[in-house]
Amino acid sequence: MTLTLRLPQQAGLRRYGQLLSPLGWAALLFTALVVFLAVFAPVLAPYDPDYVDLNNVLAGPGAGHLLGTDALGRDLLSRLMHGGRTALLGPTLVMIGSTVLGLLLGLAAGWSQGLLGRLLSRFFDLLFAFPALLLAMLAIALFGKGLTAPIIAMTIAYVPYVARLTQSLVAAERGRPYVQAYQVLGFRTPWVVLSRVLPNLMPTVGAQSTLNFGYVLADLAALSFIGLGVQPPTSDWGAMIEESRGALLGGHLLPAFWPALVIVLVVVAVNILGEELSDRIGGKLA
Amino acid sequence: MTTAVQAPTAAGAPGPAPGKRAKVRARGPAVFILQKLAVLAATLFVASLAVFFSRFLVPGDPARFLLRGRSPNPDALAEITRQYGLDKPAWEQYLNWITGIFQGDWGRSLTYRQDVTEVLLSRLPTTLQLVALAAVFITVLGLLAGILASLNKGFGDKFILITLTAAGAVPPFVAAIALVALFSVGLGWFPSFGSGDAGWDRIWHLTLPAFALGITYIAMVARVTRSSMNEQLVREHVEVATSRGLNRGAVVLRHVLRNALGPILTVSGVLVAGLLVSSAIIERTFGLAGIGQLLVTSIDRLDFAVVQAIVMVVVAAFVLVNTLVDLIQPLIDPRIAAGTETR
Amino acid sequence: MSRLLQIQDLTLGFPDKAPLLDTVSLHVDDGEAVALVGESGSGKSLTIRAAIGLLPERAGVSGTVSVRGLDTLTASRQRLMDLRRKDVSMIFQDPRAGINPVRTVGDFLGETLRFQGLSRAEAMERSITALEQVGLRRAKELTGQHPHQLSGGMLQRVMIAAALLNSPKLLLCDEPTTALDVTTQAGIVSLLRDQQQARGMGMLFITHDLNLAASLCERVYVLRNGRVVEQGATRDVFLAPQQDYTRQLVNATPAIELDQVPERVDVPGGQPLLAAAGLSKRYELARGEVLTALDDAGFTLPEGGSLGVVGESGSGKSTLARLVVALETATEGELTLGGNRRPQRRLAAAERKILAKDVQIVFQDPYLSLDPRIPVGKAVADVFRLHQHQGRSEALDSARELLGRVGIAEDRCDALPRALSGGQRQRVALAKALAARPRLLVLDEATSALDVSVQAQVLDLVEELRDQFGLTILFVTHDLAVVSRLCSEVLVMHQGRIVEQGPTVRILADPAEEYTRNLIGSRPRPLWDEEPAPA
Amino acid sequence: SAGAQGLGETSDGEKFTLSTSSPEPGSEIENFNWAMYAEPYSLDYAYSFDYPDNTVLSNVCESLFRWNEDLTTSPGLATGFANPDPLTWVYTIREGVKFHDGTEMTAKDVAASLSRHIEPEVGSFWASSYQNVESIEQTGEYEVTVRTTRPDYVFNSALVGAPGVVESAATLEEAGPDYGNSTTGVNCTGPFQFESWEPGESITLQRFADYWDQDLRAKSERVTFRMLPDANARTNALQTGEIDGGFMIPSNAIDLLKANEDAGTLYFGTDTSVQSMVFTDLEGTFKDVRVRQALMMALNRDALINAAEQGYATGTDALTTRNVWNEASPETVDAAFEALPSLPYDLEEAKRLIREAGAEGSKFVFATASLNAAFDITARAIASAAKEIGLDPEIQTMSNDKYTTLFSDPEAREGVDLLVTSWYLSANEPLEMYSVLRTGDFSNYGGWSNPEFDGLVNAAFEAKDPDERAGLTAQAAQLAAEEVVWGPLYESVTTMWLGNRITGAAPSINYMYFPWAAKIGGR
Ligand SMILES: Nc1ncnc2c1ncn2[C@@H]1O[C@H](COP(=O)(O)OP(=O)(O)OP(=O)(O)O)[C@@H](O)[C@H]1O
Ligand SMILES: Nc1ncnc2c1ncn2[C@@H]1O[C@H](COP(=O)(O)OP(=O)(O)OP(=O)(O)O)[C@@H](O)[C@H]1O
Ligand SMILES: [Mg+2]
Ligand SMILES: [Mg+2]
Repeated sequence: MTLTLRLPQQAGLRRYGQLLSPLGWAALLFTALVVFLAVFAPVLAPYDPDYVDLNNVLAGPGAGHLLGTDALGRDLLSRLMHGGRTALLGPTLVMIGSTVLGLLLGLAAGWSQGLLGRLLSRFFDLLFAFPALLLAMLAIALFGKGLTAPIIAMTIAYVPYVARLTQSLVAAERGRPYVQAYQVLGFRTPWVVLSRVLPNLMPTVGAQSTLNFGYVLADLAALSFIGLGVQPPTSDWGAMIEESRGALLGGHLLPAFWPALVIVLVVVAVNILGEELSDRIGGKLA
Repeated sequence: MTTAVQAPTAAGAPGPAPGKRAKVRARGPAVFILQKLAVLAATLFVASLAVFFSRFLVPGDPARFLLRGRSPNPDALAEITRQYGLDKPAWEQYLNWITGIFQGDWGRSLTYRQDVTEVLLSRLPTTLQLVALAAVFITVLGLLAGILASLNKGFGDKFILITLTAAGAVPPFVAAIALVALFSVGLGWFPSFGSGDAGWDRIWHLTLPAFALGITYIAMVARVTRSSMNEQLVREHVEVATSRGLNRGAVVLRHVLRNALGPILTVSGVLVAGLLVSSAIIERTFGLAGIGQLLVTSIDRLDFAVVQAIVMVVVAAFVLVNTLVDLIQPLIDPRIAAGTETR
Repeated sequence: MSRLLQIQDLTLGFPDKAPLLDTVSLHVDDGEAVALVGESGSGKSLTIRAAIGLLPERAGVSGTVSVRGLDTLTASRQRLMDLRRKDVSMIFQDPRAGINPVRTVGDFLGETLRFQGLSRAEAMERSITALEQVGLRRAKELTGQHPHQLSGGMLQRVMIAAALLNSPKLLLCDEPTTALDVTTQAGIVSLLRDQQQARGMGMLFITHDLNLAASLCERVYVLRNGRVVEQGATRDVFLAPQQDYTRQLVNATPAIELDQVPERVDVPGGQPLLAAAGLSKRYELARGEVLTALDDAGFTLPEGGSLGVVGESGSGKSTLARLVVALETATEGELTLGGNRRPQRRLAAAERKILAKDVQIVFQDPYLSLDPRIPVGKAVADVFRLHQHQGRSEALDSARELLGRVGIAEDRCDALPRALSGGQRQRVALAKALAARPRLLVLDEATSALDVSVQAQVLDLVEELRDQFGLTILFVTHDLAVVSRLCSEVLVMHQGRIVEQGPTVRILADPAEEYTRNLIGSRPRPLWDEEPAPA
Repeated sequence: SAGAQGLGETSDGEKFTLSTSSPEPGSEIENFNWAMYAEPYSLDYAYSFDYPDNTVLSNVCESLFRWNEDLTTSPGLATGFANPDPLTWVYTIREGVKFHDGTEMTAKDVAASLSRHIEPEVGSFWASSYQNVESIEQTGEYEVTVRTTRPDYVFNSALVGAPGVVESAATLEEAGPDYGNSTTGVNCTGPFQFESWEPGESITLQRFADYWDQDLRAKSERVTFRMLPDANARTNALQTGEIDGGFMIPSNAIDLLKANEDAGTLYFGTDTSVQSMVFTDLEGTFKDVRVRQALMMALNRDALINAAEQGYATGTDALTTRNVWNEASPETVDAAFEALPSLPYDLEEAKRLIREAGAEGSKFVFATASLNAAFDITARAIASAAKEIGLDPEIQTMSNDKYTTLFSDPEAREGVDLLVTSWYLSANEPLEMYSVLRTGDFSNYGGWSNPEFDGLVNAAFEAKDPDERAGLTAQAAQLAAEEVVWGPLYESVTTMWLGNRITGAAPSINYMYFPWAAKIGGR
């Protein structure tokens, strides 16, 4: 479960654009590496992720298989890389979708403080009442297992996180003298909102979206883990853990450990990034 | 002496001499509560519409949807159509459903051949106990970690923060696997499944699941506590308290923690629904028969009546808890009641 | 006479940075009131906080600070606590920030009494007495109220009552009146003076307002960039400053000089540029109340004239200004600008653009009035492109030229607002407004947030621009001295109503209304000024 | 680590030995807990089709005949039967048997119970066992007569299982549609009676004091079945002793549990299940028998057994296990098994066959579900093997429920070419298996049709002599094997864990229909 960033205390938008801390850089590099490996998995992966080698099951890390093999003799590294494609695709889509929708709705709600704003506010409240994972499960119950339904559902579920933040930022920004100055100077409202106010919000909203990415990743992995999300044989980190749980009994920890580690590390990295962003941009929060 | 006594004002700006006010309708706490309750009812109503009509998003014969995956023998199809009144107009179906709910009738489960109410009621206690215990962990550990981090700047803060970041990133299912491996199979301190008998045995059984369920949220509450406390720590009134010779403990307790409670409470309110949903993952791993596991199996078995009911229950829990939080907030911060501060 | 506070060569700073305080030495004796003046950031607060052992974390300190013989820089926690409980009290700048908003006033007062061993009832009794001593009525009721239910002036009295509870020997005041209205300030100042005299306390009073320091203290220290540049008896320092800096400061401090008021412009037979009749603005508050921010205002402003709007906080000054620039729509009444009647609705984009050529505004807060992300040159150029239909590079050239005229050097044109000082930002804001070539310029407390010396510069600039561009000026302020310098006419507001209007000279010299008199009388007067303040 | 499970060590006997029993219990106990991998949908015998339902129900409800540990049959609630003519079966009902509510069982109850299988509104899952039944009548106080439309010697053997369960007619009447659900429960004659059902959590049975068979009086006052869908949770619970025992130990856990001798004992026993591939569309990619053969040959079954079942299974070329043939003479059985063609692992040959059949790159849809780890592994291995020989499998992973419907709903099978199943026989009659491959049979999923085969099977149904029946069955089996209608992979083994507190039950697939829990007592 998740929360919106709270509003920066003061005129926080003054300071942004500073560089990341060393930890932030490490997080960024790691995330970039994971994304790179996932995107180029078809080229880079040493094996076909679905190639079953029954004579070489549960092999430990070694020359042939860098991270070892699973209960079917499939190469874990290759599966991790291919799994990254599904595991990262969902959160990416959700993040983009919810950010775009949330920004638009939030801008509308924050700017028009009349009836539209109030209605939209209520709408966000309503959406908030549906936790993302629950909405995803409802979607699966309706449309069947797989990635599509939960991704759409989660996009909707995360809209209010972005929208509410945007709304409060816009409402605050709208009252700031510099925005009023634009009005008095006769600039057109859509121009002011889109090309002047929006960019000022982007860093803070971006920080929230980055945090959302981590939550969605974990949620989708959980869905796959309980067998409602990505269906085997498609490799996916959550599904890999589920598939490899059996091997845990035999003392083979690695097949489940690697994907778990990757999930944790990616979520940590993304959280660090999100937090640094919000720290540096949105005033001291953490 | 010019301004000995002024009429109390509610404006937030420092030193306001008020403009003229008219038509001051006194609005007591009753109005506040009623207003919140009205919002609660409205939200629940719209949520029920969303939940009910979501089924209509699926194209095709609704009876077939409800039977999806099963052989559509005409008898069953007819039975379903009759039982769910699918031949009636949509609004009438909704009315039947919603009036049924008010009478405690959530429909009939296709897989359990039982009333949904019965199925639900038999599982709800386990989940509620699990969530309650998790909530205790979250409150105690989350607050503790947050307070410690906030009061120990430097290494202590860094250490706790890093631990929290890592803990917060561990998905509940991974935590569950690791906890069982270590504490039940490895060390044998806790049972690995089931909810045990009522009383201490129950708590003992639910400890690991509750912890696995709570770990992400512990981190979250700790972070909010920390940042909320940090925000208060630099406030001038804290400095004032210190300058008046209050000791550290009194300052932290009376002026920092007390003032930091608002955001913590807000976060906690949001967490409840999350806990209910995440329990789906935990219950399965620990073999607990709660509504979370019921939700997953019902999705698996395409038992939509049960899914609908559980979704409604979770949403209602969320809205209810958050209304409660809203109602408590003014007690924590009187400015909210005055309408000068909103959350 | 004993030495209460002795600061000797106090140097404070962070490693690898220029020191924030540099060998500051000062002392306060029993029963004397000492002022510490200086501009924003000069280190006044740091100095006074050091006296009770409140130092920034991780700061490097040297020198000694002793309060009644106890070195607060090295004292143990327990000793410091004892000192704070018994001997020293401090009053902070913003009472609303200084009193915990979620606890009652009684709680705030009583919390230090409780560990003196008093029972709840006794503590309550003492609190009530203390509140009465600082001139608050209905004290008993007050103890049950929360800070947000009290006005700023009342809160500052509560704060003072709290500070006096333990009968301190030394009272430290950090700009206790800055957040208050002039009239309220006058009350607080006299209260402080009375209490200090009556109790024979030593007092160290921080302020950036020289007039205020003069009205309260016998001795003064002038601080600049963390150094004491001048000290001595208040009268000597202010009337015959030895240092350039002090002289500058004294000169920049606005004073009402009736012979300096600008001439009234007469437009023979012409239409006034701005005319308001029966103008009202009401706000519906969230709780169903209706707040009348502006009530039946009527006035005219001729082309080339300058009108000052003065009044207490919340009196509706900004509301009026915002109505004039069409940021708000009047609830009632007529507003005519340049012969055009303002429609009673939100303006369309095209109308707004036309209006922009008639009227522009500069706001109070220099930190918020510029877009943080846009370089200042571009910000001004954007206006040129919109209103003068200039091309990109042409507009940029115009912007450079205009910025040069308001005193922003060419090389600062690519700077972001955050790289500029407050004064510079207000200059940019002025330039932005002027780029639209308006006839009327509204300044809403445009100089209130600036230091006196900077304020003086900006006021000079406004005067200069008025003459250069032939601007008509509507100047909103709470400072009568500023009005007297800039405006030929003045309009006094109180609780949304215009209580008095007319030529500045007449109103300042011979106010007709009680309220105006009160306002003028509230201005601090130096101790050495014989004339008693009108009550 | 993994090298230890190389090819050298194949299944036979070395890895496990079959037991027929566990040590006799030394004492009676209060209760014991038994692990279930899933919750029964219902305890109504008409719907108890799957392992979980029958594991519980076999202790509460008894059938007309008993299925013994060695898979032989002996009298149960019927003391005997007569077959006066090929179409008539007369059952003599045991006297003095009490239902759990104290009422006495009569022929009326038997007739009412059996009749439910032919009532369409009930929709019994066992209707196919009654496909030839014309009427069920009470013909005496303790006599029931069943008439069939044609000779059916398989019908009788089915009565050891759910098709032969007897429930009180009064209870059936009273409970109506709620019969067998978690609140109503059942009222039968077994050594245990229904006590409570916490949905999702547990089912508790209580010893029935008035049980008719003193030899099988329950040695435990109670037994609680605990639902633990999660294989790891189940294994953990067995290891920690929170659960005393269970059947169907996850293959991953076998080595672990076997080694943990302090916690209990793992038994291997006789099973009738064969893991097979089912070609559900014989018109598409698998139209050509060479493609089917090729897929079989592309599979390294020994390696598969090691990976999927940790070696605890035996490769086979037959669709039935030997033990269900036990009514026939050993010679007949030997001959039957020897005649079956075998399709050994040979990738090159498999590829050649595919080329020959011109099926390279040919697509097919392979439906699977995540039933358990072994099943997953088998499915992935088949898909990978198919890919290797040039076929193009598209895997459709379904929910377990949906997967189950594939076996009952032709519409659900639309577009599916291949699936895998673990097919168990619930009677010692191999014909039960081959009968489903007849033209038009409900479970003839691929729609295979071979008149010669149909003739053989139908003749076998009408053959009264078991050996003669076996001979005919063997001929049919050979035909089906040559055509690779189904692709047999391996025989499973029944696994049973008894924690160190309890003993007595026998590791045998007969637990599906035999009151096994009654034998369990303290060690
Ligand atoms: N805790 C701190 N950490 C770092 N710098 C500080 C800290 N407190 C004050 N400063 C810096 O020290 C300088 C002096 O600050 P100080 O608050 O004493 O100024 P001041 O004279 O009170 O100004 P003002 O009139 O605005 O209150 C400023 O430049 C300020 O930024
Ligand atoms: N948007 C608004 N909604 C409700 N009330 C408002 C709004 N704007 C101003 N007010 C109220 O109207 C009154 C007059 O406000 P205004 O800002 O005009 O005062 P002011 O004279 O400019 O005070 P200050 O000197 O503090 O700037 C105040 O009581 C204020 O709280
Ligand atoms: Mg200061
Ligand atoms: Mg104002």
